[in-house]
Amino acid sequence: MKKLFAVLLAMMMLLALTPLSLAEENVLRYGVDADAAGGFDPHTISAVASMRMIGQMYNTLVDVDENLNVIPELAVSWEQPDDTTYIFHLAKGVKFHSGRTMTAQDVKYSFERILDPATGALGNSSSYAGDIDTVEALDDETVKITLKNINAPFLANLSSSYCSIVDRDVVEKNGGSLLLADGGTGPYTLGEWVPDNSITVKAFPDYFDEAGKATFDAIEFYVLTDASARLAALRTGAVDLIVADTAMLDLVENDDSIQTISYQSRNYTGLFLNVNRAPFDNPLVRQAINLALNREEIIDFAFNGKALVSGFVPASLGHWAVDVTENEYYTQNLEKARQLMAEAGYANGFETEIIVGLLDSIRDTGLVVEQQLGEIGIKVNVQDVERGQYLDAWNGHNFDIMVCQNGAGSDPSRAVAFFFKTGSSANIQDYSNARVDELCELAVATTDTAKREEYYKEAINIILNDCIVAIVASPQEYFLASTALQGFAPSASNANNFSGVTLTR
Amino acid sequence: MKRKDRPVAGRALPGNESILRQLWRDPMGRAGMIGVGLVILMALLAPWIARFDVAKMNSKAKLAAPGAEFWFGTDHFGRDVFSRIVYGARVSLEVGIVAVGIAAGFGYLLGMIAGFFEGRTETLIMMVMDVIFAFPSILLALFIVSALGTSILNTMIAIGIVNIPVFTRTVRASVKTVKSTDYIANARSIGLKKMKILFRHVTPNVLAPFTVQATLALSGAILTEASMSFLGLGIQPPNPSWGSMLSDARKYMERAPWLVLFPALFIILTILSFNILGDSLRDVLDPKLKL
Amino acid sequence: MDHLLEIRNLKITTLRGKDKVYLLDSVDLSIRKKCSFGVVGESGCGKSITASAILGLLPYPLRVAEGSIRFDSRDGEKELLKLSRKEMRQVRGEEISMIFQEPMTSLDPIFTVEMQMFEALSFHHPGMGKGEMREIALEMLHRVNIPRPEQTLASYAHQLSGGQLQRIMIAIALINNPRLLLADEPTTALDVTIQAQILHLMNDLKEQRDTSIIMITHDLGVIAETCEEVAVFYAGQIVEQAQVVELFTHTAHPYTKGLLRAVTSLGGAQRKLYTIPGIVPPGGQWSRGCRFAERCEQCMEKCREEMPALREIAPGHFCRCFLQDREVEA
Amino acid sequence: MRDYIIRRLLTLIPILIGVSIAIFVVMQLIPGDVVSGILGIEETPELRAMWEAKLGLDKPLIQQYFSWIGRAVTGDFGESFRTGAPVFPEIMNRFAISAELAILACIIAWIIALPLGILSSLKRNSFIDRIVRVVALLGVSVPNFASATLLILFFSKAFHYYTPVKYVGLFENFGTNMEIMILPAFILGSVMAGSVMRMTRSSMLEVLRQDYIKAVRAKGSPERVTIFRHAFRNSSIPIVTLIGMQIGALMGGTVVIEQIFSIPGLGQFTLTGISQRDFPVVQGCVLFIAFLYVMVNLLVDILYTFIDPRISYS
Repeated sequence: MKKLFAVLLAMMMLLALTPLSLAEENVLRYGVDADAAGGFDPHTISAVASMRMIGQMYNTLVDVDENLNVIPELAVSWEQPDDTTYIFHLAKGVKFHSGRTMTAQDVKYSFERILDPATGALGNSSSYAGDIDTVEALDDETVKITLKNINAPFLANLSSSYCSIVDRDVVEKNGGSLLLADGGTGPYTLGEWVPDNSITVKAFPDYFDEAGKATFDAIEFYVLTDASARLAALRTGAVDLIVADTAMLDLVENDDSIQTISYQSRNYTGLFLNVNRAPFDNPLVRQAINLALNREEIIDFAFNGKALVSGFVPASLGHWAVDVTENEYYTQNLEKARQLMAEAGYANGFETEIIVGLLDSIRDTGLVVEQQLGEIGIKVNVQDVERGQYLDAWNGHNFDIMVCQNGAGSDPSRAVAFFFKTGSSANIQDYSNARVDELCELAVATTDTAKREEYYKEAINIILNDCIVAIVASPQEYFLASTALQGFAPSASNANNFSGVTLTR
Repeated sequence: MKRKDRPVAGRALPGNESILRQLWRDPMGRAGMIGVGLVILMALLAPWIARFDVAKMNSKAKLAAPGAEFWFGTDHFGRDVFSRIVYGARVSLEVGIVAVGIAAGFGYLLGMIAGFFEGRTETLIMMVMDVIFAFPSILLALFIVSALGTSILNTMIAIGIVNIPVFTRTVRASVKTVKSTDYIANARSIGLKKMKILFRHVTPNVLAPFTVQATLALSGAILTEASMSFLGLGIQPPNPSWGSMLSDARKYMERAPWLVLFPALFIILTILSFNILGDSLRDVLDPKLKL
Repeated sequence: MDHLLEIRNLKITTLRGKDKVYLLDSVDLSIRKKCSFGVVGESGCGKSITASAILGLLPYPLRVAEGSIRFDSRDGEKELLKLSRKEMRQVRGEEISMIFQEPMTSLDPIFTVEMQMFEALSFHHPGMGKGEMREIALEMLHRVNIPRPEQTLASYAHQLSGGQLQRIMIAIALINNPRLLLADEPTTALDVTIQAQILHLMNDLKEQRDTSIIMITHDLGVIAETCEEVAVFYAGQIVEQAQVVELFTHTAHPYTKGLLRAVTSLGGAQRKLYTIPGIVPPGGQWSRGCRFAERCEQCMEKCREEMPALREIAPGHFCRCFLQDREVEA
Repeated sequence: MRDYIIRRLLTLIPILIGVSIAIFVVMQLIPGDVVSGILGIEETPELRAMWEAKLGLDKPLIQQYFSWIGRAVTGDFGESFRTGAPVFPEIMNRFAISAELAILACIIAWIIALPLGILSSLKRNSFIDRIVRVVALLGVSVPNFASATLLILFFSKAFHYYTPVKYVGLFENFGTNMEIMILPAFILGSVMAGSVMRMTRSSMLEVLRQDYIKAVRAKGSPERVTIFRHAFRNSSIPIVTLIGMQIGALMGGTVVIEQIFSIPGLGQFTLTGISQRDFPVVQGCVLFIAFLYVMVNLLVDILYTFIDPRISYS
């Protein structure tokens, strides 16, 4: 046994010494935490893990920069004759990966595909392209889109990959599905997908935009679900870049060959209370819960300190955000919390269940919350559930308290209306406040940004003071990379933006 | 000169010596007994042994190394690993014992029925057992937990179901052996009910393989629970089980090796003890292996 | 050397837990050349392990604790207990062979008879060709009265009857013309009619080949049929030893008397069944007095206190009993 | 023999039907479905209805089952709900990988376990025996995800080594493929070695006390011949049986290891199928594993006839 092990060790060492031929090529090897789920159809895939590749393969008409400004992508410019009409001028010489030149007809087809119920496209909602009435190709390079009603964030929403422009021929050749096909215009084309192991995208030489052209011959995404395996792979040079877990940041602090890259996400983690169930229908209880939380402590434990105290419109949404630290319920005040509990008739507390799942930070948040709510007499049973059960609780609105991590999107129409407007599909609390609904409608019906900000801020404050959620933090996202990697500047708008990124080996 | 009329099977046969004493005499058996005893004792006395609340977090002592205050160090919540190990013994043993209990109970019943009725009933039962056995145990357990929902009870049920076939097979084999022996025929000719005879004779006969099987299945259950924790379907937090502690510790393995070391050590020791005990028990209970 | 085999002060122990327990206690035996020597006793008395000890085949955890076993081999006298493994292997099968109680389990079930007979030859004659081995094997099968030797060679154990198997075992045992054959209850597992055939066969072969036999049995009938001299074992000791005729005519030890009463005649006609009450006390639970005392109908005070010695009560007749002392004294 | 094989194959049919019904029922009982997985938080009643219609989930359950099994009997296991890719070819791809891993693990387990098991049975209750037994148990008692993570950390820190991240098939590049597989196989093998060793030991002990072993020795057989030709071959039946029984466990035991080492095997495919509620994938995988189990055990039973002349099927 010992001998065998020795032989094995010797073998491994020998292998370690032989340089991998791969490293000679200009390939970015990227260790990711999850495999692409389902495939790469930009219109029907919601999995974050698949978006990493979709982002390289497809383009949208417009993009949004870090400061939430809409910038050109496939459309070089656009005009808005009236509040419901958009005219886009497309870039010239845009080629699909099939080699065919993209025309206005393809844009028209893409939106028709999104709007066709048979596609089951995720963009077929007013958060994205759902409000489109007609799409007309005025000529080969001009597209006119008319909306059914005013939708202020429409332009920004077009930057979502759900609104990608796709190649009609490829769709039709593949029986209407792009899951395993590539009908994009992006800088990289879909290479090989070895499920549960790796996905390769290859440089597309005819990319229309010189600046955004592929800088690598290929990007290879390696599925390394285990965080420590990812780190080991990076350290040994098996990969150049990994999705990092905050727990491993300390370990590479003194490692000269590894750099840490991060950005502030537009996600937030927090507690969603079921406002239609006792005792959470009592505002006093909800206030008490908010006051019982020590958000800094949760950030310390569940995010290793790498998150900002946040509301449901995180600071990364810029001017839309409300400074929550000023909110009276954001500072822990156990005394007041207990007093509110007593006032609500729960001097001796109560027992409740909290559903967690999907992510370590969600689970850990639940565990810390269990401790903190214990301080005001609420006995919390943490239910760590499997993905399917979690989604069931979400879709069935069936929970007492649920810890969620949601994306706030790039506009409050997502951050506020999508989650809190009466009847919205993501309003899992079945929260209903007439004024909030009204404000949301007002804000979407005007394109005046100042007005919209005013409406949304009022709605945000109503929700905050109603205490229907107890949002904790907006996490920072981390990457670890070999120092050879240069120019990688991820942002909340585009976390996997590899344009201009190089490796200097 | 008094003639003593004694039955042929004398009193002082070494085989009739108390099983525990025989186990104790074998050094391996003794080691196993001590190990198992310690773990059980630890589980029973957990509230007195544990030094801190297992769920109590301490932001000032995150990932503290083992020392005077925290004997086995702390985890990323600043929770005392020693106390969690002690309470973890409870959860891990509970999972093991209840799961094996479920498996043994159903296995006994199904084995009895299969062995007793033969024919179609038997074929059906054994086919179901084959199907369960054919299915990779971790996947099957995951399947069951997915269907029933995650909870400690469901974990036990899942691990229990996975282990039923082994017990069913053991019992069925014993029933068949007993059925073929003469004394069943004799007893039947006296007019005793068939089922009653079977229960009376099979039970002592299966006891030996059953006990051995149970000790082995128990360690298997502890391991399965650990693997399920790894795949995210284990014990509900904040209850510590050794498996879930080990699984949670992976991220911190490098920075806080004690988080891996201690749960692993206790799992190893427990499984080692149960297996050694099971092996020795087999040697003691199985007369064939004796001289 | 006068004798073919001389066992002196042989003690065999086993382990019970950590304790050493004696199974055989100071046994002396001398086997003359060309003699069939019977060893008789109930199961557990130590007769079988004596045979195993001679061949160095004591199963774990049994050990020879003390004593000597000297054997007059073809190339001179050998102390069997001091032989190296290799030397012992040359003795086994070549100079001393053994046959066992259960013919059904004595052949390896997964090999043909042929292969197992060839094996016995090739272990001692490595260069022997297949043809020659086959000739010898067929000849041996013929000698042990196997009806269709050719066909039998190709058979597996499970295809043959107990009687046939025991004949084959005898053929294998004698294939190298050993000087001594240890027969451990060779007929116990067989039908009564077959038993007689096998015993006759063994007698015949002994005569033909000048092989000595140690016949181990619990059946005095078998002894009467086949042996010239006999030793009676009880609880790891010899309690009586004599020429067969002497033993049957002047039975001295109460245990031997009991055995005689219990015997069923070889013809198969059973008289009223007699059994000696109780069982042989196992090793480690022997009293310091006479080991038969517990079951003896003539037990005296002294018997429980003191161990009687094995004394020569008539020329060549040894007995371990205080009753004999009294008779001698009287 | 031929009749026996045919009879055994016929028993497959009710087993497979039973399994498929069980899987179907369980998939209905499991909370969450494939649609909620696809849509995530974007789910709306309209989108859900759309996807249910698209995947045929809006039809009555009985009809869903029969339309699936109707295709299955023609060898068509349908397409994955998630990717739309045909399930069967994917199962075969994955199986080849898992089988390679399992076979390597078996070989490693045997290399470790058989000699140790034999040694331990020969030196029964000696110091060596005890050491061997404890070492064998060590392999069994460490959860393999823990030993895998530990080994990865150890190799990366001590030798700056990580197994190749890109999976390469056995026939594409033998060397690299072996390099990918050897560490996972070693971990799996060391776990298996424990039970194989125990079985070898007890089976050898059982055979060693048989009369024929004594008889062989009494013939003057060298130890080598006694042990390998006679004792080991006779003990191999329970060992071979164990291998047959372990095949199911092995196919599933690879799940954890496959995940940690990113090996695209059958275990991971099934696991992903379960977590995505991808019914055709789960159904296909489970049926395949059940089929495999029955076939391997049939093979084992046939193998018996070569080891033991007493066993024959007619």
